[in-house]
This record gives sequence, C-alpha cells and structure tokens, in this order.
Amino acid sequence: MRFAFTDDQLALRDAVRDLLAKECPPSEVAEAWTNATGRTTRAWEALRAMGVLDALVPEADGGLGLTVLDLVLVCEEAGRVALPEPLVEHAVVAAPVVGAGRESLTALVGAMSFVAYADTADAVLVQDDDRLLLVPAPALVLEPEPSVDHARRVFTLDWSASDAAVEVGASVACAEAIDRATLGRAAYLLGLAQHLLDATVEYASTRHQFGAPIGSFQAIKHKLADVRIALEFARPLVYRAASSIVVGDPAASVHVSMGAAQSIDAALCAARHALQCHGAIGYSYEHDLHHWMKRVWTLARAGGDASWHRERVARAILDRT
Amino acid sequence: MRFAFTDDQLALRDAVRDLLAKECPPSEVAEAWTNATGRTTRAWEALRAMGVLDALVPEADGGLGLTVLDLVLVCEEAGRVALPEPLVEHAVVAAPVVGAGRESLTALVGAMSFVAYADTADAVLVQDDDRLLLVPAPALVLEPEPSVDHARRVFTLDWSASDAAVEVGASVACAEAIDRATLGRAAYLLGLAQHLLDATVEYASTRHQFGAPIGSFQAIKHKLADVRIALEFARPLVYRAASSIVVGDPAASVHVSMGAAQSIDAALCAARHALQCHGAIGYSYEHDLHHWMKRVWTLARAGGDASWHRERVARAILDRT
Amino acid sequence: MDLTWGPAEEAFRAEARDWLAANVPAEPLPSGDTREGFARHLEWERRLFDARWAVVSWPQRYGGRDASLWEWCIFEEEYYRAGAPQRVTQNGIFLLGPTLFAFGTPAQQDRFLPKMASGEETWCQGWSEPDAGSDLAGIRSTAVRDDAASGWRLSGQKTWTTRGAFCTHLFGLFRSDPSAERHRGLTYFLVPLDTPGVTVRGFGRLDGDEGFAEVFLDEAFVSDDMILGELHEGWRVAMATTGSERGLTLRSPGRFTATADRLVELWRNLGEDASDPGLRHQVVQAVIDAEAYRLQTLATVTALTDGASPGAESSLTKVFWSELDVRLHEIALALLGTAAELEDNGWAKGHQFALSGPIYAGTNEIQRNVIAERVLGLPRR
Amino acid sequence: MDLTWGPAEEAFRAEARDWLAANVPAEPLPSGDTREGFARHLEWERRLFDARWAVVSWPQRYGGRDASLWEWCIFEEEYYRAGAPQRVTQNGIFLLGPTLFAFGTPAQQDRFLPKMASGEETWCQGWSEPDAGSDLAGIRSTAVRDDAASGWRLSGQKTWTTRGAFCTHLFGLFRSDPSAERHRGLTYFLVPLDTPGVTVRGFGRLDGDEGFAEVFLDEAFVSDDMILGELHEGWRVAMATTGSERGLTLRSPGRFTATADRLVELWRNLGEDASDPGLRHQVVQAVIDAEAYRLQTLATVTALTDGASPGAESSLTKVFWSELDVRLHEIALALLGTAAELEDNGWAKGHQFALSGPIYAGTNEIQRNVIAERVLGLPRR
Repeated sequence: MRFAFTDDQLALRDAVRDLLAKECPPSEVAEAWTNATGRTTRAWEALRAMGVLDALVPEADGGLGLTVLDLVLVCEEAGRVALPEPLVEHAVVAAPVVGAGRESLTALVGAMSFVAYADTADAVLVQDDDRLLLVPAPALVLEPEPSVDHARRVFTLDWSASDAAVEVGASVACAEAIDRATLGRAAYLLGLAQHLLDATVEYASTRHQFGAPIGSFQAIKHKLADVRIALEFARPLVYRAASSIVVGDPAASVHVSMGAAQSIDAALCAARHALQCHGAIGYSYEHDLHHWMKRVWTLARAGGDASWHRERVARAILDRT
Repeated sequence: MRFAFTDDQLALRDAVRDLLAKECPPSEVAEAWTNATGRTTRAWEALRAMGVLDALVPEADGGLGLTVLDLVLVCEEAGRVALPEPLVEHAVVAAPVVGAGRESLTALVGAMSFVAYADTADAVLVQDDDRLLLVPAPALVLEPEPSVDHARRVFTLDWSASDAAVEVGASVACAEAIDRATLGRAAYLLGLAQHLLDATVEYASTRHQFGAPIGSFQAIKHKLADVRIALEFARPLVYRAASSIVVGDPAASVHVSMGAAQSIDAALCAARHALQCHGAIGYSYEHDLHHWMKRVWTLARAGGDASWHRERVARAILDRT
Repeated sequence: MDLTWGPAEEAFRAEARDWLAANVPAEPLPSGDTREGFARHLEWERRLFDARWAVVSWPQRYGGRDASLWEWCIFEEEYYRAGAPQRVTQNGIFLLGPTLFAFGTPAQQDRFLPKMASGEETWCQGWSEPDAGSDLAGIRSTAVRDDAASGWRLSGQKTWTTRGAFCTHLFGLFRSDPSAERHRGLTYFLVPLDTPGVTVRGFGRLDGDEGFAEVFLDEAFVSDDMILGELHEGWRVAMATTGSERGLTLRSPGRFTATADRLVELWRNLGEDASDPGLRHQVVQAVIDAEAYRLQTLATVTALTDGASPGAESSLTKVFWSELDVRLHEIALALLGTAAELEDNGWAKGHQFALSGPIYAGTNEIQRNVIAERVLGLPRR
Repeated sequence: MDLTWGPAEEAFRAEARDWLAANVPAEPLPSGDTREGFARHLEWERRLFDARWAVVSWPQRYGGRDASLWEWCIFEEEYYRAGAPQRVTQNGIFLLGPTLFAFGTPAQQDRFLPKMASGEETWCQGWSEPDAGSDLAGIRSTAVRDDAASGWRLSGQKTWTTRGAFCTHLFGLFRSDPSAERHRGLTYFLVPLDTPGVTVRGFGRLDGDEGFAEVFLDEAFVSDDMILGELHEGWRVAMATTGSERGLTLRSPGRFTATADRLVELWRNLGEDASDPGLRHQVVQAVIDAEAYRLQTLATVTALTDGASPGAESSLTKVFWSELDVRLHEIALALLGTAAELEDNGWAKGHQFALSGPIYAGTNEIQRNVIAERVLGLPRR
C-alpha cells in the first residue's frame, strides 16, 4: 500500500508547471479568447517537444510509454493555467488509440454533445455506439456552437456523408477511452479549482474594506476553507481512479465517476466562492477570473455532469443485487 | 387585497401567548417529559376555558365559530412554548368534525404513521381510505412507540377488533381534515423555530468566548440571519394556506403543502443552527433546548416530511398537462 | 385577510395585459447592456412612456398614473409575464426617482423627473469606487467648493457603473467635507455626463456586454442646484436609495414568478431525461420560493399601506431574491445538461446576470450582518 | 502508487476479521454512556486486551502488537465492519495515549499505559470548563503549589467531560501560573478521580444517556509526578492531543465506510418508496464521501510513513468527517420517513451523536478559522 506519486511523476508535473508558467501565462489565455482558433500559439508546441502529447503511446510506437497515473498531474497543471488546448482530448483520450505523431487530435466520447477544438484538429476520435471511429478532418462537417468559454471552441459533428471514418477500437477500447476522457477532465477541474482558490486567497489578503483585508472576515474565511476542504477530498478520488485504470481494476469506471462527481462539485464550489469573494472586480470582463470560471462551467457538464456520474455510481453500488 | 391578520386575530394570539407564558413555562414542558402522560396539567384546561379547543365548532353547536385563519397564530404560539398537548389534533383537526365538548381528541390522518397523545384521548379521529371514522377510547388497541420527543407520546393504533368506530365524514371532509392537520403542524413548526431563534440570539448575545460575545462573530451571525430569512419566507405561505382553506380555494391543498414544506425546512434549519451555536451547552440534556429541537424533528416528519409535501405540489404544478 | 383583487385592480390588470400583449416586441431586443441594444430599449421605453406605463406609480404630471403600490405590483407581474424587455432606465426610475420625490426641491423634481420617465435623460448610479465597494463609506471622490462659480468641482473615479457608457447623467456621493470621515461629510450630486472634466470608459461585465463603466471626474463643475438634499448629508439621502434598491422597487416578485414559470416549462420538456432525479423537487422548491417572495411582498405592501416604513428588513428580501435567482438559473442549467455551456441556450446569460445579485446593492455578506445586527439585535464586533 | 495490500497486511486483516467474527457480541451491548452499559463495555474491552487487539499500534510490552499505521487502519476497518462495540476507553487510548508516548516519563508510561490498555483504569478528558468551551485558553481551574507536600492543589470546575461519571482518571489543563494569560502558564495534570476534594456529577447528553459529567475540584492534591510534560507547558502538550482528536486516531475511516454500507442497505430496503427522489443520489454521494475520507487517510498515512508530521491539515479532516457523519444520518432519517422519530429505529441515537461532531474537539467554526489562517494563510483579524 502506498498512496503517493513517485518522484518521477512529481518531476514531470513540476516540469510541465514550469513550461506552462512560461508558455501559457494569463495573457495567452486572454489572447485565445479572441484569436481565430481559441488556442495558444506556443504552449501546444512546447508540450509536444516535451513528449507530453504522445506520452501514453508505447515507446516502441514513438511515445513515452507512460500511463494516466503519470498524466493526471499534468492535466491538473493544465487546469491551473486554464490551458486552452485539447490536451485531455489528444494526449489522454485519442493518442493512445490513434498512435503518435499527430498534429492535433480531439475526441467526442461518452456523454459529450459537443467536440472541442475540432476546427483545428487533423482528426476526431468519435464514439459510435460501442465502437471508436477516427474521422479525418476533411470528412468532418462542423457546426460551431457558442460556448460561454470563448477559449474552448466547440462544435457539433456530422461525418455521415463521408466514408472516410475508420474503426480504431471496439467496446473495451471505447469504454476505456470514455474513462480516460472523464479522468482527464476531472484532473483539469482540480487544477482550475486550485487556481481559483489561490487567486481568491491572494485577492482577499490584499483587498481592504472596512479597514481590514477582506480575508480577515469570517464569512470570507469560511467560504475559502470550504473550497480547500472540497479539494482535499476530491483529489484522492481522482488519483485513485487513475491508479484503477492503470491496474485494470474492474471497478475503474466507477472510481472514475466518483472522482469526476467530486471534482466537478469542488470546482463549481470554487468558482462560486471565488466570484463572490472577488465581488464586482471578479465580475468584470477585463479581470481574468472569468476565464477560469467559465472553463469550470463548461467542463462541469461536458461528458456528463456530477449527477450523471453519480448515477453511474448508483447503478453499480445501489442497484446490484 | 389585504395580507394581514385582523385586530381580533392578533388579540386572540396575544391572549393565548399570555396564557401559555403563564400555564406552559419551560418547567411544565420539562415536567411533561417525565410524567405519566407527556402532557401538562394546567395549560389544556386553561385553553379549554378560553374556548380555544372548540374554537372551530360553530357557535350554534357550542364552539366559537372561528376559522383556521384565527387559529393559525394560536398554533404558532403553542409551538413557541413547545406546548405538549394535542392542540392541533383536537382543536384544528377533530373538533370541527366531531363537535364541541370533548375532553381530549386526537387524530390519525394523512401521511401519519403514529397517533400522538392517544392514551389520554377520549376518542381518535382516523382516516380509513377516504372516510373519517371516530373511534372511542374503549375500542382502541394502542401500541406505544418510543418517540425521541418524550413529551409527544405516540402510538400505533388498531381498532379492527371493535365495531365501535363510526363514520363521521366522507372524502371531502377527509381531505379537509388532512389539510387542517398539515396547516396546524406547519404553524406549530413556525413557533418552534421562532423560539429556537430567539433563544439562540439571546444565548449568543451573552455567551463570551475569545473575549467577545459569540454573537459578534460573523459565523454565528450569518447562521442566525439564515434562520431569520427562512422564517420570513415561510410564514406568508402558511398564512396564505390558512386563507385558502377558509375561502375554499381549489388550490388549498397545494397551498397547504407549500407552507408545510417551507416551514419544515425553516424549523430544521433553526434546530440545526440553534444546537451548533449553543455548542455543548445545548447538547446537554439538562438544558431545555432539546425539548424544542426534538419537537421539530418529530413534527418535521409526522404527516409527511418536506419532500412528501413537495411531491404533492409537484403533482399539481409539474405533472398537469 | 383578503387575497383577492378588487374590480378596479382587475381592470387595471386587464388594461396592462392588453396593452403589453399588443405592444411587447415579438422578437427579444438585443441586450440593453450594449450600445445598440440600449438605443433599441430606449425606443421601447418611449413607447411605454407614451402609453403612460413607464412610471405607473408616479403622479400624472410626470407621466405616471398615480398608481397604488398594489397596482404597481400588478403591473410588474404583467410586465414580466408578458416577457417585456429589461428596463434600462431602472436605475433612474427605481433608485433616483424615489430619492428625488423624498429629497428633491420642486424645481429639481420638475427639471429631472419628466425626462427621466420618458427616457430622454438616462441615469446611472455613481456609488462604487475602486476602494469603496462593499464599504461604501470609503468613498474618496471629492467635491471642492468653487465660490466664484456658485458650485462645486468634482474629482475622482467611480466604477462598476451600470450602463454608464450609455447614460446621460450620473447620481452619486462625493466627499464635500475633507475633514469628515466614513459616512459623514458626503454630498449627493446630480452630474450630467457631458460636463467638461468627465470621462466615461465602458467595460465588460461577466457576460462580455459593455454593461459597466468607469467614470473619471477631473474638477468637473456642477452648480449648487445639482445637490440633492442637504450639503454633507448625502449618506442619509443615499441610504434611502439603497433601501429602494434592496427592497421593494428593484426586484419585483413578478420577475421571479415569471422565471419560475419558464423553469417549469423547461422541466416539462427535459425533466424526465435529466441525470439528477432530485431536480423534480428542486424545480418545485424554486416555484415555492418564488411564491413565498410574492406573498411576502403582498404582506409588506399591506404593511406599507397601513403606514409602516421599510427598515432593515429589506436586507432579508435582498438575500432571498438574489439567491433564489441564482438557484432558478442553476436548476435550469442542470436540466439543460451539456447544452448548459452554450451562450444561446436561453439561460446562460441570465445565469451570469443572476450571479451579480449576491454582490451588488451591498453583498449578501453585508446584508447578513445587517440582519444579524439590526433585525435580530446581535452585538456588533 | 500501489493501492493493494501486501501478504503480511492481508494476513493481519484475516486474523483480525476471524477473531472479531468469533468474539463480537451477537446482541448489541447497552449504551456505553450509561453506568450499566459502561461496565458491560469494559468487559468487552478486557477481551480485546486479552487477545491483544485493544491497542494494536502500541508496543508489545504495553499490550499492543507494534502494528504499523497501515495495520491500524486495517484493524479499524474490520472493527467497524464487524459492528463491534463502541470503544469507551477511546479518550484514554486515542487521546492521552499518544501524548504519554510523546511527553511522558518512562515511569509514567509504565505506570499508566498498561492499565489504560486493559481498561482497568479509564480516562476522561478535562479540557472544557463552563467559560472555556471553544475558547480553551479561557481555562480558569488552578493548580497551586504545595511545597510541603511536593505537589499541587487543583481547584475549579471541568464540564462536558465525556463519560466522566464512570471513569477512574482525568487528564486536563490547569492554570499553574496565575500571572500568565490565555494559553500560557497552564500545566497538564493527570488526576485520579478518587482523590479527596474531587466530586463528579454525571449528567445527560442530547440523547439522555449520562455521557457527560461535571468534575469539581477543591484543593485536590496531586504529586509532582502527575504532571505530563513540562510545568507551565501544558498548552503545547495538549495541542498534540487535540491534533490526535481531530485527526487520524479518533475517527478512523472504517467508522464512516461502515455507516455508508448500512445506509446503502437501508436505501435498498426503503429507497423506492422514499418521498424524495433525490435521496438516491444523496446516498451515492455519502458513499463517495466516505470513500474519499478513506482514501485521504491512506494518503495521509503514506505521508506520515514517509516522515511527514501532521499539522493544521487535521482541521480539514475534522470538518469533513463530522459533517459527513451528520449527512449520513440525516439521509437515513429521510429514508425512514415517519419512523425517523422513533428512538429505536437504528439511526436516531446515531443522529444525535453525530450532531456533537461539529461541536466537540473544537467547533467546526474554529476549525474553518484554522484552515483559513494556518492552511491557506489568510490574515487574522
């Protein structure tokens, strides 16, 4: 029994954190809100250069041969900076199925209705009943949809007119892809929530009203304590889910949904309290707080909201005889 | 349009308040916790002398000819002192059906499983499908059940072996009796909640910790503010329900359940925060706070909990076509 | 207790309903928090005014109908039920208007009220400053006496000024006595935004619309007759206004009962497929809460009609409606499922607007302090 | 990361499970918070001790097994899963025990630990006083030096002392330096309750059981060797104990996972008939939370095994498990419907006990302050 990450895993996390601090500062996220793609110009290539994008592909096939247990902390780091890139879709979901060397992949699996960053993808991994298909970009008919998060461009997808889709996985691979997508998103939400907490602690420590920093008022303290508690008891569920996927635990899907439900709730709680503690300043479009909040709001529903995941757990633990 | 009580109604409330302050002080409630009946010795007779017990019976039949709009505030006052008597069951539910002059009536209607104070009743009004039966005391087979509230002795009831039960009302009367029972309980819960709030404000204003009254700390303030808000937006629904019963509004049952759901939630909120703000002192059996809390816990479920009433509203407002 | 409406009130309701049915734009107007949308909304406000529906509770000479509080409630109910446009003039009509009636000179009333009612002059609120948000008494903007010109020179910065970039006038507090502290020594000024020395910069709110503005004042001159109420007594005058903001006039129950009705419709369409079986009761509870707010307002209006004056109880109301509004929209988003993330789903913008409710007009943390201290009597720190 | 147990740990689990299956009383014992029930529980504790399950993590010479923290977790999990009796010795074993190991002299350890483990001597906690509840530093009970007798005279009143009416000994803080204030000048004393000058009066807790006591001390004499740790340093010693109380040792995850399992069973029996369709997901969420607490404990034990020391993070744990415990029981009561009001429904007493969780060991309001200030670094007032 050992419930901790290895030094290598922590080192990878730290390296990605450093990379993202440099390549994806808040100004890059703000830029993505208005540019043509909703994406950054630098971070994606830097992650590729580090090998992160194909990290789950076996070494023999050109990847790093890592597991989701190595990438779960990377996804969390991406959330911390609100990285506007299909990191989960490409590195966690699609590349292990499709193989290394792709420019930019995205995915539409599980309870998703929209596919993010599809207009800049070279192919989309889609779920068709319990099969996985790979649809190359030329075969895609995309309908843009207006996400509240402008750095997460989403689309509905139609590939029925084309015969270019090829099957790349059957039911087991499909179920695993859904679990990886959910896990990656859960980790990303943890990172978003952590940033929202950190930014709000910082703001509440410096903003003065009534002659004192607002963070010295119990109403603010207790809200932020609740966010910290929510994170404390969400992370272990997400990390355990990663482990369960890696060891092939038969309950992996249930563990993934437990982690998803908890991290979604933690992130929504963090967003709610972050806005309230920031007050009108956080309500301003010019302040970057809303980039994190809106990413929380979108990822909290993409691929199933917390109740969708609770229902998946319910079917496993309540309904069995 | 006029949403306020009449001077007469307020005067009756004030008279009952004075009576109960005198006849049902906290020591009487404490006494009822351990005496043979779970009831007081003085308050019931004083209420009878005032005419409250038969208030809903027409004047021609020996009552006061009042309506539930007159009695709703009386029930609230009973809750404030945690009166351990079948006031709702006798005066609000049974007497208008059975007639004036009974010693002590109780009732088992609606979603109730247990009948309170049945061992000291001269008869019980029971619901049998959509009929109302009056079962005289000698025909009752009572099985005592251990309520957490020792001043609310409850029983399961069996009258099947006797043919002494007589029908005293058909479906309309039955539905009306259920609504009156629910309304009376909702008003009683408002009174319990008001006392819990008042007692906690008082305690928090005098109890010092960390060099200040604990009521000066924001965590305490905001909890008690929430109780005050809950009461502010529960009372109007209960009062409106009383009015709807009196004018025969076709939606009266829905209005009653709206008031019940809201007052149950408000009272549970009041009990929860009262205990937490009192701390260990309120957790002591010797302190009388628990007399009010346990009455809340029992009345919050007797005759349907908040969800049971929400479901009744749901069927009316969501499911109609 | 009589919860029925009399014939005169029913007739008033019928007249309002008929007019609204005939006149409310079939297509929703563009957001009133954009420059184009604001102009379109002003056209609508003008139609309201021409039909004497803009300010029903005001005297007839200012374009109103001398309507009772009851009739005002009825009109609001019908207005929201009809899905009529957002009132972009509300900060003038609902906040400054009552203050002008209470504190304005007859000349000020005649000068400002008619054009406010018609929308010819539009008013924004100049309370908040960068360092005075929840703590309004921290205001630093100054008013310096200019004896020669018989007036005052206003300097400083106001911010989070709703629709400030589109309005013609601002009302707000300025520190006229530099030696006084906190809520003393403030004066309530009325400021045309085209006054030399005034610069307005619009900026986006959470939803991206340019609904906020910063207003910079650099020795902007206003004459003595632009003071509302007594010199240095601005706090007292303003508190009357914030009472209106929190209480009855800003968020009429009709707004929430109409939203609850929409939510019920949404549940009927999507409820069976929702992933959360608890949503059924959440929808019901939201309906109950909207109804509770409506009834509580009726009780308040009865009391006001009987001569009571609104007090700290308005803080109860503000907390309740603002948090109800958030719940109504959160439940809707939960019903929408993955479509919740789309800006055009009919609820997302409302959700973002609802989130401002617990912040503006005094944060709900401040309101709960007020309830605890002034309604319940708990000790201050 | 390796979330599997090794063969040695599995063997330990099997041994514990087998012993518990063979020895846990078939019928629940009467409440350990009554005099009769306490005695019956002590018989059970003696059986545990004789089989060396009373203090698994302690050294063998004191009756333990030198078990690792992992094995302790396993034992606790099996203990609750088996439905074994409440540990009425827990305040000694789980709170004073670790403090004795950390601060006691070898003589004190040899004197007190074996009899604590066997239940021959039972310990209650003397922290709270009538005016020192949440604010423990407000302690007024005094220790006055008696040079002649080489000891101290203790006077004052302790209260809300759990099972104080049945225990043989008390540990607590007394003000030994009358000139010092707040948390300075306090000393940690060990006090036999049969000391002349000590009077104990039991009183009821919320559920009516005599689980509380007041302890009155009137110049009760204790010798120097009854001081734990340094003179006047009692606060530091006690804080180590309250760390245990809030953190790992008092509320092991097995308690909540076992309760969650019972809740799932209850749902399977009653869930379909419950009036609240949302209960299904509430049950699931409670299971998820119990699992989260179990996993968080495994992470904490890993860190402790790696040499980390527990800090203010234990406040996170205390808030979480205490509020989870309330939720678990509230959901059960909601499932029970009208039967929720009956004392013998299998959940009512647990509900009342759970309500003490957010109060004792430092109220959750205090814990949230600690989290805000010491974990997040927010400014103190």
